[in-house]
Amino acid sequence: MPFIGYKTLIEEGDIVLAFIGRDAIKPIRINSEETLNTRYGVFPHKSMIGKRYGSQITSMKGYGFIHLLQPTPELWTLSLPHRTQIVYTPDSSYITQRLGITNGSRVIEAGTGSASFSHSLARTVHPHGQLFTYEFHESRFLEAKKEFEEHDIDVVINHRDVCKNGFEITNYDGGYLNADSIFLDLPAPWEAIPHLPKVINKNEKVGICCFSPCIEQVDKTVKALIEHGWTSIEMVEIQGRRWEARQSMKRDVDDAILRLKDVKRRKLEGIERKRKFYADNGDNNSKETENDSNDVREKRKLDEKEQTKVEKTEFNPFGRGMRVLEGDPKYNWLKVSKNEAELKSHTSYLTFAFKEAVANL
Amino acid sequence: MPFIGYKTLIEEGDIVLAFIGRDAIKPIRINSEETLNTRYGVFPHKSMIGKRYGSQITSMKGYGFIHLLQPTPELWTLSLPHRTQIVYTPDSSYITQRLGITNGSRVIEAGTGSASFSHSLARTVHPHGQLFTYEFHESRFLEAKKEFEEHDIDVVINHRDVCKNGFEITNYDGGYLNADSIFLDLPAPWEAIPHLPKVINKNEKVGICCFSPCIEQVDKTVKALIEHGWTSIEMVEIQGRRWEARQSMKRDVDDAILRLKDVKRRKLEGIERKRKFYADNGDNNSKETENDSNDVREKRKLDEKEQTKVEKTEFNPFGRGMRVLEGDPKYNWLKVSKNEAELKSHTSYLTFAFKEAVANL
Amino acid sequence: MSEIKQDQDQFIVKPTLIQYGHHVLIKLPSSGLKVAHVTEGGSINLGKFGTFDLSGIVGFPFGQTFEVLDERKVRAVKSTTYGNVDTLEPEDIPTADANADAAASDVVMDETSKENTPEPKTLGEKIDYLKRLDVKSSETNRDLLDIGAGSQALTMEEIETLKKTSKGANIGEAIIDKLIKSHANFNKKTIHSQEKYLKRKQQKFLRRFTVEYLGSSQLLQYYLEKEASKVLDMSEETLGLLLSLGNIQSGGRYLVIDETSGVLIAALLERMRGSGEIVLLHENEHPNISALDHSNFPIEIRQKMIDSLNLLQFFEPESERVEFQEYSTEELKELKSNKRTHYHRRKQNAIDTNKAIDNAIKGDFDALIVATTLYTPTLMKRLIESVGGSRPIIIYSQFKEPLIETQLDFMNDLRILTPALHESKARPYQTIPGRLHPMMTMRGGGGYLLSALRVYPVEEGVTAVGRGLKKKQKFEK
Amino acid sequence: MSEIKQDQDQFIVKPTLIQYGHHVLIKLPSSGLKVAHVTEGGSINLGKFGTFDLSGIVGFPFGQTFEVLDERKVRAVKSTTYGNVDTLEPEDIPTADANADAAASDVVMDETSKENTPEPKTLGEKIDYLKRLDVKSSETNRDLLDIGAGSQALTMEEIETLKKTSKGANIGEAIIDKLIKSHANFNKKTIHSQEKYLKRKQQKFLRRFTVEYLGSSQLLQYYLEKEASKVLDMSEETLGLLLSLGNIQSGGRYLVIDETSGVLIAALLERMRGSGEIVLLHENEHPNISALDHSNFPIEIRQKMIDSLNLLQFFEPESERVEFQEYSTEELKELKSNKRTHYHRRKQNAIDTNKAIDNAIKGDFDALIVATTLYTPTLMKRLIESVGGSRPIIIYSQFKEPLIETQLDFMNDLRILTPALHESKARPYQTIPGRLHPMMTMRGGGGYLLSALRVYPVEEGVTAVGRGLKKKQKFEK
Repeated sequence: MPFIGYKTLIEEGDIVLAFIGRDAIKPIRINSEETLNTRYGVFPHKSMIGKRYGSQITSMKGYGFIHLLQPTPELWTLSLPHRTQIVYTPDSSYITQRLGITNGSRVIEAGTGSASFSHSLARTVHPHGQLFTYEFHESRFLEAKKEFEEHDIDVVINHRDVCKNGFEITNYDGGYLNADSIFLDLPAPWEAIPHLPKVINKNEKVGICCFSPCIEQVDKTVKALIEHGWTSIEMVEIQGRRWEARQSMKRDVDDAILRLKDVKRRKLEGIERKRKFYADNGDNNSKETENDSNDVREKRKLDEKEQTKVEKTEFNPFGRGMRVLEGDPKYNWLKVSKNEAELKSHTSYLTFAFKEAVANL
Repeated sequence: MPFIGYKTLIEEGDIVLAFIGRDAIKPIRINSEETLNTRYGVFPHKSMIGKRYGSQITSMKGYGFIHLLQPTPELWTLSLPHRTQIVYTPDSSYITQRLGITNGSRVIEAGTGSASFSHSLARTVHPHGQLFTYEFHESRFLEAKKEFEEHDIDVVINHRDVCKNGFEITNYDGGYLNADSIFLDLPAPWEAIPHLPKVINKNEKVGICCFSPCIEQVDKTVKALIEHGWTSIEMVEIQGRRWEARQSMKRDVDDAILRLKDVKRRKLEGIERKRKFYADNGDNNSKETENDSNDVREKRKLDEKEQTKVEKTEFNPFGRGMRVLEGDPKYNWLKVSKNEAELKSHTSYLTFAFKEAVANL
Repeated sequence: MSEIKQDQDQFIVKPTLIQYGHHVLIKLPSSGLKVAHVTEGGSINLGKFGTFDLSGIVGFPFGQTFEVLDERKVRAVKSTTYGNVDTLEPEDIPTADANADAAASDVVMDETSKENTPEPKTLGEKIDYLKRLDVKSSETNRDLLDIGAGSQALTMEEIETLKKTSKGANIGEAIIDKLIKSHANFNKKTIHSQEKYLKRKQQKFLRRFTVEYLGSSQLLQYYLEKEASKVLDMSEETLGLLLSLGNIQSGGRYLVIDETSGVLIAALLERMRGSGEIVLLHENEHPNISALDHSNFPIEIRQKMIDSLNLLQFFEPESERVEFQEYSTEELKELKSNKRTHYHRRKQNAIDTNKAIDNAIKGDFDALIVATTLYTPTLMKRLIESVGGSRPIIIYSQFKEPLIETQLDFMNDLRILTPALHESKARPYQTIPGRLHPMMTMRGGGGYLLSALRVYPVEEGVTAVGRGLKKKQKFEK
Repeated sequence: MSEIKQDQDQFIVKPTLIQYGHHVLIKLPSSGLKVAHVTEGGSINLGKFGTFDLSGIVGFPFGQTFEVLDERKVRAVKSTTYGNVDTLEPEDIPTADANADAAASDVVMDETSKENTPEPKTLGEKIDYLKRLDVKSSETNRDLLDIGAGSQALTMEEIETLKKTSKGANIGEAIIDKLIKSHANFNKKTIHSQEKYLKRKQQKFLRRFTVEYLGSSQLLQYYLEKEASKVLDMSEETLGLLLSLGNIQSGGRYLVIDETSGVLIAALLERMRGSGEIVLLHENEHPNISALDHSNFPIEIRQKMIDSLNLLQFFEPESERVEFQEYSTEELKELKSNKRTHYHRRKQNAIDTNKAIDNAIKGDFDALIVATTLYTPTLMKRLIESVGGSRPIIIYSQFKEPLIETQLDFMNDLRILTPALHESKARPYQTIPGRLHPMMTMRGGGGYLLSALRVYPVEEGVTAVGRGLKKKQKFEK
C-alpha cells in the first residue's frame, strides 16, 4: 500500500512519484524492465530499486537529477493535470477537519471526479472507516475504479446517478451504509439531498458539505437543506494563498546620495580635464585652431578623448548595470515575500450543515 | 473651505478635527467662547486659534494632549460613528479611480446616506465638476444638506425617491445634468437604472457603479444593466486589509538549550548541596536524627533551606517571568505584522458598467 | 514489504452518545463555549442561564439541544439554529422582491393565513407566524428606522422584572412575546428584520444550549474564544491544512513541537486514533499539553503514544540519558516506604526518558510537525536530520515573517524539496436564502504554514549548498 | 484666510472625442492593449488583426468599438462585450435550471422559434439564435465532454486556409460559422457553454478593437500587461487608495518620488488637472517619467507643474545651487551660434534647478507621495520634515516588509500620527446572471500602502522620542 501507510525502500511493483519539477510530478510503477524518460535524462527503474523514498538519483548520463517520492494523496493531487474539477488541498483539508472525519469515519462522496479527494479521504478514514464514492460518468467511474485497485485503496465505488437513484447499495450490508459524513460535489446537490436519509446514521450527528462554484447553487442548496431538516447551515469560501520568500535589495538613501556625489565629482573632473586640454591644445572650434588641417583636428579629437577620460567609478552601491544575483553577499538584502503572479482566487463555495441524531430516550 | 483645499493656520470659525485617539476623532467649529472636553482634559478653543493644523496641544492642566487636524473627506469618514451604510475609503477610492472621476467630472450619487462619499467626490471633482446627490429619507436629506452648507461644499442635493421619480432636476440648467459617472447605493438599483438615460451625457462614455451588499442584488442589477444597453459589465469586491507592525522575540533554540542546561546545573547543585548538608547534619528522617527534639528538627529544616539554596540564575535569555516590553533592546526581535482581531471582511459588491456615447458621424 | 504500523486493538471509537466520563463542549446561544466533564453528581454553572445537573444530558446523542428548566433540570428540545446570521446588517438590502423570492422557493407564503391561523405556540411557530404576516406594506425598507434602543419600548428594568416574575424555561419566550408586542416598529419591519430581531433576542434570553462532541476542532474553537494566544491564534482551516499536508494518519511516528497547549497533539491523536507514536519536544521541564486534560483520550493511550523530551535531552541524548542504579529485591525491602516510592518514581522516570531518547535517536520520523514561538530558522537546521525520506516537514507560525526566513534557508538546503508557504482563510457567509453575502466581519489572523519534504541528495556531482551535507552523507552510508 | 491655489485658466478638459494628437488606448479582443498616438497619416499594426490608418478613428467618441476592414480601413460597430467571463469553467455548474433562470429573467426563450426564424446574419444574431436553440435535451452537462482539441473538428490548418480564402472582416465570422458546424459536440453543449465557446472564438478571430481614453488607470493597465515591474506591480485599487488617502486635489503642492515610470505622476496630474505643483525627486541624472510621453498632458503643463531634483540637490540644496554667470548683451553677440545655444541651455538649466531648489526649500508640502525601491526606513527619516502639518504621507511598496519596518519607526516618531499599513485587493467576478462566482484566477500582488499624517508635537512636556526633534523645534520657532 504505497498511498496509505509509510514505506522506506523502493521495491519492484511500487508506485513512485518521480519529482522532475514543481509542475512535473510523474507517477511510475517500478518495473525493472522499464526506464523513465524525462527532460533531465533517462532513468532506468532498476536504478531506483533499493533506494530509499526521498532519494535524489542521477540520470544515466550523469548530468540530470530527479527525486523519488512516496505517493501521498496530497502529492498525487499535485501530480494531476490541472483541471477545475479537482478538489484541492486547502478545500479538502478544511472539509475533512470541519466534518470531523477521522480514522473510523464512514463517508459518502459524490461524484468521484478526479478521485483525488477520494485518496485523501481513504487515507484519513483508514483502517477502521469506509469511503463510499459515486460517479455518474461511466468513463470516469471506470478510470477511478482501476486507479483505486492499482493504488490498493479500499473504497466502495458505484456507477450511479445519485440525484435520480439515491445512494443505497443493496449488495452492501443490506444497504445500511450508516454514513456520518457526506460530501456532494454535484451540479445540483439539492436533487441528491432528499435521498440521504436512507443511508445516514440515525444515531449520531451527521455532517454534510456541498461544493458548488456558483452562488446561485448555494442558494438552492441552502433551501433544500432547510426543507430536509438540516440545521447549523453555514457557508464558507476557502481562500488559500501561496507565498514565496524573496530577497529585495536594501538600497539606502545615503548610498544613493553618495553615488550622485560620485557622479558629479567625475563629471566635474571631466570638465576640468577638458578645460586643461583646451588651454594646452585649443579646441577644434576656437580661433587659434581654425586653420589646422583635418588630420591635425582629428588627432586633437583623439587626444582629447584620451586625455580627458574619467575612469569608471569603483563606487557602485546598488550594482547598476551589473548582473546581480538575488542574495549576493556584496549587497544588503531585505527578506520579503510575494505571491504568485496569478492567484487561484476561487474554487467553490462550501455549504456545511448538520443533522441531529434522533434521541432514543 | 476647510474640507477642500489646504489651510495652514487655525482661525475662528474653522472646522478642526480634534484627534483624541484612533477611534475618537471629534469635529469642532472654532468658537473662542467654547471649550472642548475630552478624556484627556479640557481644551479651550482660544488655545487653538493661531496654531498650525497638525499641532499637538496641551490640556489646561498640562497633562493631556490632543492633535488638531485639518478635515479631509477621509478623516471625516473615520470620525463618523461606525455604521454599515458608510462607503469606506477602500471602496470609495476604487470607485472614483475606476470610473475615472477627477476634477471636472459630473457625478450622480444616490443615496447620499452618511454623505461621507459625497465629501470625497466633491473634493475630487472640485472646482470644475459637479456632484448631484439624492436622498430618500427626509431626515438624512436635511442632515446632509446642513452638513454640506456647514462644510462649504458645493453639492446639488435633492430629496427624492430616484427609483420612482428619476434624476431630473427641472430647476437645474433645464434638467440637463450631463452626468458622466453614476454611483447607486440603493436597495434596488435596478429600479433606478431605467431613469438614467435622461440625465447622462450622450456624447461621451458614461460609467456606473452599483453598490450592493447581497449577491442576489448583483444578479438583478446585471440583468437590468444588460437590458438597458450598458456594456463591459464587471463586478468586483474590494478586500481591504489593515496590517500592524509588531516585534516578536527572536528566541533561538541554542539559548533554549543553554537555559535547560542552566536549569539542570542548578538542580544538580541543589542536590549536591543537600547531599553535603545531610552528610554533615543528617536528615530529619534518618536514624541518626531520630531522637532529636522538634526544635532541633525545625532548626535543621531552616538550616537546610538556607544552606542548600541555589541562587537565582542570571541567565534568562527570553525574560521568563519578567515583564518584557516589546522591542526591549536587551533581547533580539523579529519585525512582524498582524491584522486586526476582527477583520472587516465585506462591505458590498461593486458592479461596474459603461455606456458608449452615440457616434455622431 | 509494507511497513504499516497498525494496532487494531487500540482503536478508540468516537462515541455517539453522551456518557459519564466524557468531556463535552457546551455551546451557549450567544456563541459562548464551555467545556464540561460529565461526572455523576456533577453540575455546571452557565452564568445567567443558571446551573444544571450534568446527569440530565447523559444518554442523549451529541449535538442535542437542551433547555434549562427550574430545579437544575434540563429537557431536550429540537434545535432551531438555521445558520449564520450577520449581526451587522447593511440597510441597502432590498425587501421589495423578498416575496417573489420566497414564493419561488419552497417556503409557501400564505397571505390570507394571518387571520385564520391559530395563535402560535412554540418559538418555531412564532417565527413561522411572522413569516406569514402580510408584508406587502413594507415594499422596501424605507419606512424602517434603525433598530436601536429608541424603538425598543421595553426597558432593561422591565426585562429584569419579567425575568423575576416568569418561571424557568418560560422566561425567554415571555420576554420575546413582550418584546414583539412592545417593539414600536415591529410591524413596520420587514420579514427579514423581524426574523433577525427574533433570532437576536432568542439568543439573548432563551436558556438553551447544545452539547457537542469535543473533537479537536471544538477544542480549538474553545481556546480561540477564551484565549487565542494559548493556541498561537491557529485557525481551524490552518489546522486542517497542517494535518493533510503532514499526511497524518493511523500508525504514523511523528516528531512534534506543540505550543498550542496540546490542541495540536489532540488533533494528531484524533487522526491516529490509538495507533502510532509521537515524540514531543519542549523547552521546559514538562510539556504544556493542558488541553489534553479536557480531551477524551484515556491517560493510558497518552502515556503509550507520547514520549516527551526537552530540547536538551533531544539534542544531547547521550549525556542526558538517566543513569539509574537498580536495587536488588533485598535492598528494596530494606527501604522505608517513602524512600521506596521515591525509588520507583525515579526508576519510572529513567525508563520513560531513556525509552524516549532511544525512540528519538532512531530518527526517520514520518513527519516533523512544529508549532512554536522559537525562532524557526535556527531550530529547523537542527531538526531536519531526524525526518525520514520523502516525509513532510510542516511548520506553523502565527506570523509569516519567521517562515519567510525559514523558507529562504530551505531553498538553499539540498535536504529539502518544495518548500511552500501557505495561508488559508475560511470566509464565512450569511446563509439566509435570498440574502447571501460574506459576513461583514470575521476573525483576523489564523497563522501560516511552511511545508516541505525531506529528501536525500545524491552524494556527489551536486554543488554542496546544504549546510549539514557532510553529516548527512555519513548518515546515509 | 483660505489658501487655496486655484488656477482656473489652466484647466485641461478631458476630451470626449478622438482627435489628432491624442494618445489613445487600443483594447484588442483578447484583452491585449496597445497605446497609439493619433497622427495625420499615421497607422498602427495590430499584429494578426492587420494594419489600419489612424485617421479612421478620428471624430468618434472614446469607448467606440471598430472592426478592421480590408485596405487599412475600419468601421465603427456596436460593442458586444457583456462582461467578465471566466475562461476556466468548473463542470459542476448546473444547467438543469438554466432554462428556468432564463425564463425568469428578461431574456425571452422562444422554443418554437428554431424552425421559424430566418438564418441569423450578424454575430449578435448568431448568439441570439444559439440562445433560442432547444436545449431541453441537455438537461445537465452530463452528456458533455470537455471542450478540448479532440472535439474540435476544425484543424489549425483548416483555420489557416479559411483565413486565406475569406476576405477581411468576414474572416472571423466565417471561421466561427465553420466552427459551429464542425464542432462535434456543439449541439450537445448547453446554452451556457455554447455562448462561452462563441465568446472565446470571437475574441480569437474577430478583428475588433475598442479605443479608450488614456487616463491614468488605462496607462497603469497598459504597463501592468506589458511589464508590471515598470510600475512596481501597483494595482489600480492601490493607486486609487493612494490618491484618496493622499488627499490629492486640484491646487495641491506635492513632494513625490515615483519609480512607476511616471504613471503615478500621470495620476496626480489627472486629479490636479492643470493646477498645483509637484516636486519630483529622483536618484539619477534625470527622472524616469517615460509614461508621460504616452499621456495627453501638454509639455508646457508638465514643465510648469513639475520641478525635478535629484536626491543630492534636494538634500544638500545650498551646495547644489547652480551658479551661473550671465553674459551681457554685448558679450552674447560675440559668441558663436553653437556657443550661444549652449549658453542658453545652461542658463535654462540653472534657472530651472534653482527654482526647483527654492521650491523644495520652502517645504510644507501638501502631501509626500513615495513609490520607490529605495529602503524607506532611512529615506523617510530625511523626508518627514518637508511635509506640512496635518498633511498625509503615503508610501507605496511592492512588498509589505519594508513598510513594516517603516511603520515601526513611525510609531516611535512624535512627528507622525496614525501610521497605518493598507492592503487593498479587487476581486473580480464572472458576471453572467445566474452563474455568478469569483473569477477562478486573478492577478496576484498589487502592493501595499503605508499612510500617516505629519504633526507638530508640543515643544515641551513630551518625552523626546522623535529623532529630528531638535531640528523641528528650531523650524517651528
